[in-house]
Amino acid sequence: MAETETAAVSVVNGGPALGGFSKEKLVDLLRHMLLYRRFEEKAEEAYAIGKIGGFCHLHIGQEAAAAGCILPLRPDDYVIGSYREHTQALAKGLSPNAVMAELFGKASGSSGGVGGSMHIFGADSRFMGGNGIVGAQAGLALGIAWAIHYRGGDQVCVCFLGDAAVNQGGFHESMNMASIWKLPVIYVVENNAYGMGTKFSRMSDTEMVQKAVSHGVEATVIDGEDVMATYAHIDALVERVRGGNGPQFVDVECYRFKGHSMSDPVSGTYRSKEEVDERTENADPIKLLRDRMFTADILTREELAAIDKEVRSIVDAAVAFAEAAPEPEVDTLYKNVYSEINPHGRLFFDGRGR
Amino acid sequence: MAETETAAVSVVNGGPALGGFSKEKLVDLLRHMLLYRRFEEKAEEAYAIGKIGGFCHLHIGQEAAAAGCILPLRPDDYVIGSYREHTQALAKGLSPNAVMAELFGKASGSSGGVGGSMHIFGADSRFMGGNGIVGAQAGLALGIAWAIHYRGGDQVCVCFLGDAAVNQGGFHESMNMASIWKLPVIYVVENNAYGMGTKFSRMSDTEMVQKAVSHGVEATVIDGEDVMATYAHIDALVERVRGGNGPQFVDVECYRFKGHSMSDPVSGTYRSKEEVDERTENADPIKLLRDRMFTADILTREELAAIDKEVRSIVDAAVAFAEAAPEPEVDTLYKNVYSEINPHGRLFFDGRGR
Amino acid sequence: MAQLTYRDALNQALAEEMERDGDVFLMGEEVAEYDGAYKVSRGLLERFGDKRVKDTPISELGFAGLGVGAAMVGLRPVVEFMTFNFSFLALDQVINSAAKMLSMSGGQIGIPMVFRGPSGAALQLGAQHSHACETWYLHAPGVKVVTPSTPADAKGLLKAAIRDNDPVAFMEGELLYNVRGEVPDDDDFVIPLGVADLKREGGDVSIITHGSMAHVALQAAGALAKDGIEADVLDLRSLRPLDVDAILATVAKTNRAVYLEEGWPYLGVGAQIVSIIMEEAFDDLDAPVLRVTQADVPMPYNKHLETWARPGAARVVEACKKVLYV
Amino acid sequence: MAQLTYRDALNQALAEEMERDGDVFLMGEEVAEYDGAYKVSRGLLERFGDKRVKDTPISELGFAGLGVGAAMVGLRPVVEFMTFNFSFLALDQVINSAAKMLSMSGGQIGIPMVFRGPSGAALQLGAQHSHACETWYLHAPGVKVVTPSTPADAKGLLKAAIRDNDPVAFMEGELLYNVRGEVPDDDDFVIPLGVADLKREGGDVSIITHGSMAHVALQAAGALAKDGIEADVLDLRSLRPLDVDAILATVAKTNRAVYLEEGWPYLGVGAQIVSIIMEEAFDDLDAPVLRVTQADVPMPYNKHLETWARPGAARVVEACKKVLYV
Ligand SMILES: Cc1ncc(C[n+]2csc(CCOP(=O)(O)OP(=O)(O)O)c2C)c(N)n1
Ligand SMILES: Cc1ncc(C[n+]2csc(CCOP(=O)(O)OP(=O)(O)O)c2C)c(N)n1
Ligand SMILES: [Mg+2]
Ligand SMILES: [Mg+2]
Repeated sequence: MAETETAAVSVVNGGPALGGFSKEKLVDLLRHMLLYRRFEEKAEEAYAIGKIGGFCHLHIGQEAAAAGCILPLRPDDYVIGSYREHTQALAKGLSPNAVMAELFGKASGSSGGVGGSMHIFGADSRFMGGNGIVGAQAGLALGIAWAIHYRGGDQVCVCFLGDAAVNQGGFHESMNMASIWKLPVIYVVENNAYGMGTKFSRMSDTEMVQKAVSHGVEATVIDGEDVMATYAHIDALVERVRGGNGPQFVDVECYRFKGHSMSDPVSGTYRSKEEVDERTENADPIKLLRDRMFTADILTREELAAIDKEVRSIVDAAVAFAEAAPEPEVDTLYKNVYSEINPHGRLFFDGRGR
Repeated sequence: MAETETAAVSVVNGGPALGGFSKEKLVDLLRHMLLYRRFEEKAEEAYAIGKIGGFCHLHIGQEAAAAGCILPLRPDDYVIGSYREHTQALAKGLSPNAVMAELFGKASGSSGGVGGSMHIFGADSRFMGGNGIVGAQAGLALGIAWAIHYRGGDQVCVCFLGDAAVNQGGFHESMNMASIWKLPVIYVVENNAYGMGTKFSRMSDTEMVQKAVSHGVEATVIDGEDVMATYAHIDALVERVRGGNGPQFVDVECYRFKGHSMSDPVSGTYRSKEEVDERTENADPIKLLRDRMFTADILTREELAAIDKEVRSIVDAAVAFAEAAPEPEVDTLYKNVYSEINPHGRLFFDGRGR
Repeated sequence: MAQLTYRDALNQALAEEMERDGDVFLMGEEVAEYDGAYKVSRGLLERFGDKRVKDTPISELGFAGLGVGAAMVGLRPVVEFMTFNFSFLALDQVINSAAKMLSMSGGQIGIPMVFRGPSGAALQLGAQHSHACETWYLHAPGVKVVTPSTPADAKGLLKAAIRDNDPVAFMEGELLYNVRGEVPDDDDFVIPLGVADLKREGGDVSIITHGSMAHVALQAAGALAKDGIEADVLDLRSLRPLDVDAILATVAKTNRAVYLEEGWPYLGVGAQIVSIIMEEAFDDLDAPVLRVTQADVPMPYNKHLETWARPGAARVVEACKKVLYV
Repeated sequence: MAQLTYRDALNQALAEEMERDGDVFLMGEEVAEYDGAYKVSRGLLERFGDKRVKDTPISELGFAGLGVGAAMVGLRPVVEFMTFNFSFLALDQVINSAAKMLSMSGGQIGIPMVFRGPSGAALQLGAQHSHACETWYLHAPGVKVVTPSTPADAKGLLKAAIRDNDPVAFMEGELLYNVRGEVPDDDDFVIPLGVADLKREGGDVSIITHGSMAHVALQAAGALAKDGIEADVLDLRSLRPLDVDAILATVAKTNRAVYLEEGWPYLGVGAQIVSIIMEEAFDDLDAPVLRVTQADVPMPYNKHLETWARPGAARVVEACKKVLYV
């Protein structure tokens, strides 16, 4: 099995800048990542002034994972994620308006304001949600992939997880079943090195790819700050998986620039200011792509400014939309607990007149 | 990691007959396995005439796993198992009387007749029970090993599991924690090839040792029909584990000669009569040891007959004891739900006068 | 009308619904090649193939999650727990995913699936294999819970559960599989969820129950009749949706009620029924509503203790006489 | 008496019991280096070292099992669930192992351990992070359940729970950690489990409650007083063991009761309390006992909907007036 393993695990490096990417494509990747960045910055502001409540987990610093792992997909492919899923939802096609309105808890939000930051859903875009239970999406993704297989489709399901989710037993059950039934699921672990305040290496003696391979799932590691490398790698994997070759696991190495959630300090507790500053300086996927494009002379400062202006206006519009959107009505609460109110019998027992 | 892996996985073969084993030791192993065999045969009879009820999972054919993995232990080491645990309990020092009486549901049973076949416990012998939930003992064994580590002891905890338990997520969580904290647990998988009617290979694309190694747990495979090989192998592992070198995983390959439980046919459904007959003929650990001892001229037919006579009388006595033993009293039920009845407040709500 | 066992009635319901709708599939441990641990799925593998009847590893959390995920994209999974005792391992996917999905997605994603298998004690299976699991599935809104007591109910309710667009926990009686009874042949024989069944009519006292205890209630009613006491036996059949009207009707008629269930008393189903009667029929009561349940202890292995711990007909008779002050 | 927050009271209880007994250890996610997600274990790692204050991976089933196993051989684990919402993943080890061990081992092996953490809704955490989990821990015999509402209760009850020789689910109020109150300094300040606390005395109506809702009950009682209605506020504090005498006493005094709880109605704690009152105090009642609970829906994220869904003081006042027929 040592063979299987070495065969399966391979590190994919960045590859030559611009290799295979047209300018349009690169601009598109840059625009996407900038949109995600500005979106999350706005969310942070809105949270600070109480427009957004509850837990709010920002994706700042990890934009390349969302762009690189989702933009290669077809509209009919599926994506499911954790509670750190705002940008993945945008990448899969939800409108910034709908996502921002959801964060604001408004009726026009993607989940009608009832889901919140951790529960962004977009059935039409096949974004199957934010999940608040670490690892739960691995079970759900397995089912989505099973359904694809059951119907003989050629779609794939990309399942985003955090590095700490690798230690959940349910994740292993999911990988084992995906492997024995050759299901079209790609487990994307956004390995930002920490689960809350805990470094992955404190909670595992081995590399996570080994754990995937041990179930028969092919596993690779990719530099998740390099959007081009990530995109190219996932693009290739998706084709393999579409071909019915079974599941894939990808350790996407990245870094969380902000705290775990709004209540967690950026640095000073479990990671030093130096560490965070160093990463923010050297591992910013947006800067990395921008600079590559500058050096290759396929992006001017003016173009960049224009793109940034464009995405900022999109995000400003989203905030304005969210502000203006109506609050949800109380009876939506009861409308969506059960999809049908059976003609007989009582379903609700709170004596609140239902 | 390919290195770690090949380093960790190694197949241990039978080794030269009698190699390192004194005649006394061999006779002792033989006597033990014969006792287990006769004990289970009696249990089977008693079940057939309704003296034993519920689920009853026999260990016939797997005696070498119990003898080989438990007899090398010290009295202060711990063993925990599944619901197929009668013989492991005997091996760890419970009296045949107490175990048989438990199967009969009598007050003199190891659990006072309240536990039954799946819940044999012997705290004094440090046999920590039978567990009816597949894989649950992996979590409990982790805690026992944690306690040993916490107290700085040099005991080990041997955790018996079935092959199908390897697919339980909780088992992976247990192995990961045992690995990162270097806990003194030895996971013994009695790999009898089937979980009920399901062959392990149908539910895993990889060898189970790979799954253990992927968490950093050293893993080995052993011929579990060869009691000498098994004993020698476990004996060596126990010393390693006592030394604080962390957990071990052993795939003990064996075969279940009887049905999964009394209600499951021996053959004809998920395994052929030919297969069962072949294994029963060629993989019987008792026959294997006996024949080796015959060929090596350290056992005569007379000696064997004497040993068999002796263990049969022990088992007959156990049945007589169980028959004669009293039924438990109703109030033991309430005595053992909580270890202390708090001086204040009500604990039981059945209105049955408590 | 055919005479069928409860097992075969379930088997027919599965086969008919799978025939009717290609999105319905059955998944669980030993459901395919082994025909099911209790043989409920006998013959389905041959008939529908190994995509629609699927054996799983022993990974309850994982395959429960698989079912929920498949339902999210429109399949209609029937996930079998070999017994509900093992479903504690899967409860997170039931409570946090299945029960919440429609609500937290703002109505976008429903979960049309069934979790089914035996629940409750069989014979001498001991502490870990004898749970009546209703309470764990009832407390959180979002799941429906059904507990058939007869072959006809088993068939009609399972068909309704499979056609239902919400998650349904369908709890079968481990001791009922061999029970025989009349079952309509009609392929469209569906019993709507939320309709209780008055299994015996009598005006003196109401024995309200669900699941396998309906049989015990009928025994008790028979015994009471010998003493000239006529009991209503109301089998709720479905606990959510719950036929509150039927409960209030029998209480209004008899003014005296006993709730009988297989499980434990502390937050057993009866507690909820009592509190509904308290709130909505207080003035109808001539006596407090009493409850008959399992003894409040883990189920013992010993046969006599187990029998003692179960809620038997004698205890029901006693409770009925108590509320009748006789 | 010192003024302490609920958080610091818990921290003191942990520190004192760990000081007192070397077998007590704390384990869970982020409890050590991070001082606990809610900072309840602040400073304990430095003080007791990394064997006695242990961070775990996100493996709830695994480390809950670890706790039970360690307790089987005599340690006294305090296992923290970051919140009880995540404990559904671990429930099998609670129900099938911890709750059953003493019984199925025939009294040989007890489980002296505490499962603790916040339970119930905080603010806008949405459907999956807002469960009041009492019911799932109460139905099966073998576990004790404690729900402190004040800093003093938090300290006294946690010390009692740690010293108790049975498994105790200790459910803290996620919104109570910053609440301040008087706490006796005494190292041996222990509040025995099973003793309710009459937090306000008044003879007209009884508001019975537990956990964080005790504060809402007191608000409601204050509002009622303005209308000349004096309410008893009985905080049960411990749900198993349950102070039934205190419940019966307040009902005997006021003849009217309302049960207030944070969680859902279907088989919420109130259902059991109502059925106990029905059985044991029926003749004391001048009105049906009413219940005030969370709306019977998954907790919504939207602030206004969440507020609406919670059981607020206004609803309690309304229920009290209803049972008083005013
Ligand atoms: C089952 C479960 N346990 C604990 C938590 C609390 N929690 C939320 S996020 C988190 C850390 C997860 O880290 P990781 O998986 O690396 O994802 P990241 O936050 O880094 O994206 C924890 C412990 C939870 N939500 N679910
Ligand atoms: C969690 C759980 N799921 C299902 C079962 C039902 N069950 C009992 S034994 C068994 C098969 C286990 O096979 P294996 O682990 O190989 O052990 P063996 O019986 O072969 O010794 C199953 C599915 C159970 N007891 N617990
Ligand atoms: Mg992380
Ligand atoms: Mg096996």
